[in-house]
Amino acid sequence: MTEEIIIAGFGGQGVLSMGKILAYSGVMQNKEVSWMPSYGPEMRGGTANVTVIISDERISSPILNEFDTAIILNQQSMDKFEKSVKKGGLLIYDPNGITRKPSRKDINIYSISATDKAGELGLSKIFNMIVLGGFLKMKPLVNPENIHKGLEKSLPKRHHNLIPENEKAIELGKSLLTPEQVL
Amino acid sequence: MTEEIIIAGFGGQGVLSMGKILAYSGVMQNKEVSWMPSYGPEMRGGTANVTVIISDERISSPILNEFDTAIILNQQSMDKFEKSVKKGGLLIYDPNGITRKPSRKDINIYSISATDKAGELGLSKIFNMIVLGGFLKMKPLVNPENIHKGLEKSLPKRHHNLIPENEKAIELGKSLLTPEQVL
Amino acid sequence: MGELRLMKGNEAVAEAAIRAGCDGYFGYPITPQSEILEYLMMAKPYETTGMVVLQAESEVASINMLYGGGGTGKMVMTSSSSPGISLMQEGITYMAGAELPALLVNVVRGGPGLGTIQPSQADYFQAVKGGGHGDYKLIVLAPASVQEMCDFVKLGFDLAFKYRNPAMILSDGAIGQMMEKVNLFDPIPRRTNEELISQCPWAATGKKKERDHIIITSLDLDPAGQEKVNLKLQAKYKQMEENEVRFEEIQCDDAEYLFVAFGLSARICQKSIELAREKGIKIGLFRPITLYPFPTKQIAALAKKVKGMLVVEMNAGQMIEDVRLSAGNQIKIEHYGRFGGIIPTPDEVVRALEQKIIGG
Amino acid sequence: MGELRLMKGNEAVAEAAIRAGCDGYFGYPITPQSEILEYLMMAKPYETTGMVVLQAESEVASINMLYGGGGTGKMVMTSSSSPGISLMQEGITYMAGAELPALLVNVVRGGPGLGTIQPSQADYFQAVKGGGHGDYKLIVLAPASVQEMCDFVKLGFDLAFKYRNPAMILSDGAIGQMMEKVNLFDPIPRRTNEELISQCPWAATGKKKERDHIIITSLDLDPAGQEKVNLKLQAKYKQMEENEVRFEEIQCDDAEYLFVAFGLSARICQKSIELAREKGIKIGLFRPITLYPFPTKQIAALAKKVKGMLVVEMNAGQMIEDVRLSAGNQIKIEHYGRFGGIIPTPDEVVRALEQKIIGG
Amino acid sequence: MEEAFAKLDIRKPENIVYKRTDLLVDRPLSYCPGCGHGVANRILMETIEEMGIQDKTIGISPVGCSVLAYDFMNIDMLGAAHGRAPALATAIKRLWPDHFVFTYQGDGDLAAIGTAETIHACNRGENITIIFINNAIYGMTGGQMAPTTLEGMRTATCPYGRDVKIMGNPLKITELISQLPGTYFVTRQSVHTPVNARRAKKAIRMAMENQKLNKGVSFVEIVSNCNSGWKMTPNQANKWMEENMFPFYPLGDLKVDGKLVEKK
Amino acid sequence: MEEAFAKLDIRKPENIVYKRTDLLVDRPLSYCPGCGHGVANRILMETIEEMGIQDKTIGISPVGCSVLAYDFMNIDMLGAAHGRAPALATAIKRLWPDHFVFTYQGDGDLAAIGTAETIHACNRGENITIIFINNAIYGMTGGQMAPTTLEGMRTATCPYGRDVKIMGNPLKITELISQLPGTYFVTRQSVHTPVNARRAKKAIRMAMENQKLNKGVSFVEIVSNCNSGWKMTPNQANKWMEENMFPFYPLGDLKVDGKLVEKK
Amino acid sequence: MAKVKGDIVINIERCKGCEVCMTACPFHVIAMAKEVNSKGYHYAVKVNNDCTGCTNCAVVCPDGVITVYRAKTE
Amino acid sequence: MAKVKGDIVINIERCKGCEVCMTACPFHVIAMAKEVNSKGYHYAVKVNNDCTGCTNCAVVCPDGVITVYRAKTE
Ligand SMILES: Cc1ncc(C[n+]2csc(CCOP(=O)(O)OP(=O)(O)O)c2C)c(N)n1
Ligand SMILES: Cc1ncc(C[n+]2csc(CCOP(=O)(O)OP(=O)(O)O)c2C)c(N)n1
Ligand code: SF4
Ligand code: SF4
Ligand code: SF4
Ligand code: SF4
Ligand code: SF4
Ligand code: SF4
Ligand SMILES: [Mg+2]
Ligand SMILES: [Mg+2]
Repeated sequence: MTEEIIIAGFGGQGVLSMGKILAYSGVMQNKEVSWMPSYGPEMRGGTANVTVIISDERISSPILNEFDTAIILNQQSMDKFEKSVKKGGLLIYDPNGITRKPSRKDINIYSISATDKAGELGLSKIFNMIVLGGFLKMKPLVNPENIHKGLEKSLPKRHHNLIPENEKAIELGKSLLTPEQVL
Repeated sequence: MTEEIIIAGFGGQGVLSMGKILAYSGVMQNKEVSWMPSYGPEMRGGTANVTVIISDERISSPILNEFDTAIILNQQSMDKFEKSVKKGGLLIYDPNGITRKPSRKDINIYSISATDKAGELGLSKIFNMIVLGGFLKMKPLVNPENIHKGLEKSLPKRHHNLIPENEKAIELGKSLLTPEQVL
Repeated sequence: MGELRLMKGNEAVAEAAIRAGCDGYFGYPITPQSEILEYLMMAKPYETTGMVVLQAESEVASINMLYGGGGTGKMVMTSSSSPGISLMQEGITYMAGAELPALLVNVVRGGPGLGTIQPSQADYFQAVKGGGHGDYKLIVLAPASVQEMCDFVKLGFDLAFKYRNPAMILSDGAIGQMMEKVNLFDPIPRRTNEELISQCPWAATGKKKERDHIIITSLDLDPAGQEKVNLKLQAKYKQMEENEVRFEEIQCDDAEYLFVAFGLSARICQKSIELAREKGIKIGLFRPITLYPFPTKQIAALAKKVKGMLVVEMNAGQMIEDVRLSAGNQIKIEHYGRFGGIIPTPDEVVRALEQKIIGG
Repeated sequence: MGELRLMKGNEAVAEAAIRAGCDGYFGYPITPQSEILEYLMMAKPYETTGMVVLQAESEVASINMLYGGGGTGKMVMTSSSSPGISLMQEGITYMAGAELPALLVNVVRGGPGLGTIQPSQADYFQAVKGGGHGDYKLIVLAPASVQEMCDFVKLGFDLAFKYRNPAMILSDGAIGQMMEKVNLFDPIPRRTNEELISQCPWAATGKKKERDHIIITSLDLDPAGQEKVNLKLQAKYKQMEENEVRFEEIQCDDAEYLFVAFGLSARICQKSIELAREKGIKIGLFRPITLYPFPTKQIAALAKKVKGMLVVEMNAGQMIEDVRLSAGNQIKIEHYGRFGGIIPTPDEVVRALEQKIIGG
Repeated sequence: MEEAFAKLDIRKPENIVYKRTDLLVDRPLSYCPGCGHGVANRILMETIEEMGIQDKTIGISPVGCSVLAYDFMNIDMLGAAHGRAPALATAIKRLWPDHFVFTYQGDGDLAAIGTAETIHACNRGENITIIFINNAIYGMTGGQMAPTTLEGMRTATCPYGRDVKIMGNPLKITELISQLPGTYFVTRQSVHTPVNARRAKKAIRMAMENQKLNKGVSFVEIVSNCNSGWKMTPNQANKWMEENMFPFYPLGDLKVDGKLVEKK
Repeated sequence: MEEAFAKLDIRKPENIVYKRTDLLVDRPLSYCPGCGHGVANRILMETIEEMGIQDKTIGISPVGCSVLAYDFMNIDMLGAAHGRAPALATAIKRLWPDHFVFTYQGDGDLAAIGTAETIHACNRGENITIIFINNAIYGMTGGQMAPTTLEGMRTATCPYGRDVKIMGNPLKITELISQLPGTYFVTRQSVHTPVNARRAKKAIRMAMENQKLNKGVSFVEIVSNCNSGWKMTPNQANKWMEENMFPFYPLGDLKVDGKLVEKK
Repeated sequence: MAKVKGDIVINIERCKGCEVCMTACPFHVIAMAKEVNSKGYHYAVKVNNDCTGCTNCAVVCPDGVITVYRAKTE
Repeated sequence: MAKVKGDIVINIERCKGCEVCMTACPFHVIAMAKEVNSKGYHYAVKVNNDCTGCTNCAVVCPDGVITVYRAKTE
């Protein structure tokens, strides 16, 4: 099993940490993982993206030109990464701020209204966990126990009290996921 | 015609400037010349030597391992350069300070007591011109007129009044040269 | 045994330094490697192992601090990225000339000049041919994973002390910034001063009665002496060439073609192999791990077996010279490069293979 | 026309700079090239041509003064010797990246490190492969006589401005210190600011109404932009390789063997040819004058005609890599080197030829 | 909401009393929201515009957050290597003596890696203007300790606060260079309030006027916030700056007309 | 001639009151006749001998005429790159905190190319001793202008005399670094007369003692002759030094026990 | 009596919502919008007509996005 | 009355003839030899017996070639 994922959005959306929690959970589940962020000035107020690979085998390239899954959180990222999803792959997006919906016919497309929901519930800090939940619903690569451990490892100790909330957000995300095109 | 010369002695003996006057005279006589000094810390109170080449043709290497003529002004230089004279070549030395006379049998050897004579006449500043005279007697590569021009070019203007004295020293040197071994 | 963590390459370097028993880190911030100093400052090893960590006033100061520390036998390191490493060239050749051990980490970014902060491999020449003046060599290790970022710190120190020669980890911004699983080796205690003195009798540690005073220098005003120094260095380099070549061969057994690539490029080529083999192209990867000493013999041997090699580098063609010098000109050897911070994708590498080697 | 003088190589560089219409010299003393700055300070060209002469606080400052001057279109130069040039590497790659013209003179001494002050050719790699980071090239001229020390100042400036690229004269302590006859070219007046502005529209000279403001930089934070910069540089280098290769062939017509040597080594080899030909060995000399761009094609052609080549260098084997890359591995190509300030003598070169190429 | 108050009829060209100078290129600045660099860039350009010397000015931007200043300032500019701006300025001014030359540098650039170039350009009395943005941190590279970082202040490379025993004291480079005979005008300003910004602009004007008169180095320090690096909002940062930076780096002139200003 | 006066019977080991220290290696020094470097080398070694710290001292020689000091000083030493001795010393002292570390540097080394390293080591208050030989010239390379060359003084690179308008003012680096909180003891001495040499030695002793007490930088400037570079005999040079150097570089302590000495 | 009246225009697309102008305005003319611009910043807005055209806000705006008008009115 | 008497020994092979000691001696004990040593220097010599062993000469000798003796004599 190898799952190659791109997560892309605005700098402030917690893209990198979502990838990190996913990657750490993978480690806990005894998988090989790689987490490759975009870095540098493009991050200052701009977009951010991270490639996460989770695999049973040694990972070859941490840098990829196509992905099993793309998690897309703003329009720029949609423009950039929709085309990079493998045929038959998965695209999950948050419709908030999306002006042009995905148009590919050869991939599975799901939307998740995480921004709206998070705003509603005053949970914007863990908006990214809702999205992660949506992804995990489709690709249950790691089990809840290891996600818990992953959260423990990736959050600083002083934030460990927030783990239950994070887990709840993940569960919420699972329920929010809406199929738009299923092949 | 190509004449390859090494002049070697103590730092203070005017070795480099003797070479320079010779070289400049060569230029005046429309010859190709090269003047290659030893430089650097070995000069600080130590020995100095210069390779002068005067030729009718383009000069190949400015650095040589054997010479047509060696002009030797102290014992260290004798030890170093006696062996570098070409078979049948010329060695001129000032016996002052020489503890071991040249012993080669296959070269022409002349001595010139320039130090003593210069001391006698209070001319130690132009001791090196006496030696040059000795050399020019054996190898009249440049004519007096061009030596005059060479002196003009190589001495700073404020010392041009000393040129006649220098020329006299050269003439003196010619008369001081003493054959020790002529093949 | 060991400890498993998910870490950035830069963090792995810092943690490995502490665990390797490093005595001192001296460095100056520069993207994309500032996390190394930041991690160390956060970890405060001076309160645990006693390791000194100092932010220097510049890269020139950093490398000369290394010269000082290395000259006293201490296990010292610095890290920087391309422009900072260029500033260190005088210090580096001094250290090589004085035969001092130290570890340098270059997390390469796109050049030339200020360039860009994205990853690059364009400092190969500088690292292996000598960016400084004179005839000298660095031991150059090219990690391709975060695990190797960790492991090569220890290996780099080992080789640096074995040969009394500066060693360099030639990494890049991507490997520095990416996170992977790392199995951290168990901490090795820092040597005591007594251990150091007995292990490094050449080091300036204060003159003891029973021995002559020690002089650390790269100067010999007498050229004959300086030539001897050089001959000694050349003999040492020959030793390294015989004993320290490291490389990795992936799917070379049945290969008709080869990728030759180091570091991040080698990782990308692994994916390209998957893609190419799906197309039925029998291709393998030869990855030099030590860029100096270069795996010359191994490449020469492979050149007799394969039809062509594509050298993939994130530069305009640097390692390819060493590949060609090793392989001779009997088979086709071409270069595929992206530069200035652009990373080639696995599929474009396959296309380049088809165009330049198989088709061409 | 011209003026005949007996001069040191260093003095010839200084005098040629004034005559070439150089606008500014910025440098720091170091043996064996301090005469360049000293000559200029004695000549006071600031009172005649208006040329600026400044002793900088360091080589790092010097090269960055060149960056400033070059960036405004002025004809600027510096000189130093090996350790000083190592310190300039960051500045050099910045200038190459920003495409600035300037002339650098390296009067090479023995390395590595502080080394010795005697002549050497061990900075070949640094000069031609890039001592600084990133993919860039300097135009590198290797004079073999005092006359060329003079002439290459003008040539260096011409090429530097033609290609907007730093040019380097790679000389050595012997050529810097020795005196030969020089035919000095007639002085060329310094360009007026108006001439400069019209000839160098790319230079930062103060924003005029009719044009955009000008930016001199080697930075592009966007890697795609930085890759474009690199592609442009590579295209320029290709141009240089096609148009600017310079070399000298001596007695190559009937040669069965060749010396390949540059600078001082080439002069020594000329004498060695005399000695070898006396022994009946048919040998010639190929002398690369531009070390970059390297005369690759010419050597490849000669490799088809001769039985072997001895590359003679005052280093441990540097240019030989470019010779081998040019000639391939069909004929015997060996290296003879002395280092650390030692100059090979003509007769030992002949012996090396007999042992390594003819006998070997 | 805006609309409710937007309809005043005085919005006519003849009533404009403040407008972005044309010497700032019409594009967004790359600085973080509320960063003092933006104001400093602007008042410098305003000064050059007011003096009418755009065509005779050559600027030098450093490596630091203002690395892209050359993109914003509508004059001919060079981007220097980290710390070396004064060396560039030295050469340029000597080669173009009737041009105006300024450097614009951060505290890491000017007081760490560039110390030698700063001191020697000042000591030679190069006839240039140095604008020195002291935000007590390396903004560009993510907030590491600078030579001017205050004692106890936290940065990425002194996460537990600057410990002067290990890291040395904050360096008062401006006081130092004011001791050199080559400096003619040395002042410390800020740009975080209207009053201060106006004063800073006057100082820059004086610094540029001095060049006309061949007076040597004019050095304008601007104590500024790096709200990103300090991890505060811009207004918090400005307040923190007043409370913590100004006591250590007091505002005011240090040297005027070549004479040190007596400390009260 | 010697013999006539040589036969006094007090030439016995027990009557020796002055003898070359064993901490100078038994070989000729490479300095020119009459050069102050020789005295400075010797009194430094005498101090280390008297303190009994040979086995705990690590010295750093620069690039300059004293580049070979490591050949003469019978202690463990490192030859630094030009200007970088303070960087070496910083690392060595931090890695060997109970050792004594000194640098020995010329004016070109310390005040030109090494300015940044000097200022920052002093500012960090590294617990080291810096011996600074100010001979107002680059002796080693053949007598070029140094940062400390006096106005009007001739050198190989200012053959018509230092013109401060072009070349800047002589740099009083010692005054500068005395301003830094990291320096604890800063003094200016000379070694050209017995009195001065003895005083200079005391200063060096104090500088080394300060290390024991962890006081930060002790900085001993020695104004010295470079008779070769100045093109004078040694005695002429010493006289010229008194007449020309001392007025500009006045002897005496600048900072004692961390406090600036008031100027009279 | 002639009264001085001021007005400002904010280039809201260029505003980065730093709030520095808000602090600087002596007459509380400026507040921050609830809405964000296309860069995601809560931009500055004019919230009353008390502006005197003193230019304080413009002088401290790091992004130079405020234009100030002033006129005498009756 | 006890009188202090001094004496010096100069390592003439190491002397570089700089004359600094000569200037420093309050009792004119030192002069320069006409002869040169093997390095070519006119070395320092003792020319009278007035030495008090004050060590001045030794203290300023750059080459550290002077040894000084001192003893009380009657
Ligand atoms: C030789 C070199 N070293 C380090 C860097 C990395 N670097 C870029 S900016 C900077 C410091 C910026 O701080 P400062 O000068 O204070 O400017 P600010 O960003 O705070 O305005 C550093 C260390 C570099 N580009 N080049
Ligand atoms: C990087 C570098 N630049 C220049 C030199 C040449 N150099 C050697 S010593 C020296 C200056 C010596 O002057 P100073 O420090 O005053 O010492 P002094 O000889 O006067 O005692 C210089 C410029 C060098 N060795 N390395
Ligand atoms: S990082 Fe700091 S200095 Fe840089 S732009 Fe942001 S606030 Fe300004
Ligand atoms: S050159 Fe000057 S400083 Fe150097 S040893 Fe000679 S007198 Fe002393
Ligand atoms: S011009 Fe003055 S009164 Fe008007 S909004 Fe700005 S600060 Fe307020
Ligand atoms: S100061 Fe400028 S950028 Fe900041 S909120 Fe006000 S208008 Fe916007
Ligand atoms: S010890 Fe004193 S009295 Fe004796 S020779 Fe020396 S200086 Fe003169
Ligand atoms: S001071 Fe020393 S070296 Fe100089 S003359 Fe006297 S004994 Fe000789
Ligand atoms: Mg800053
Ligand atoms: Mg000096």
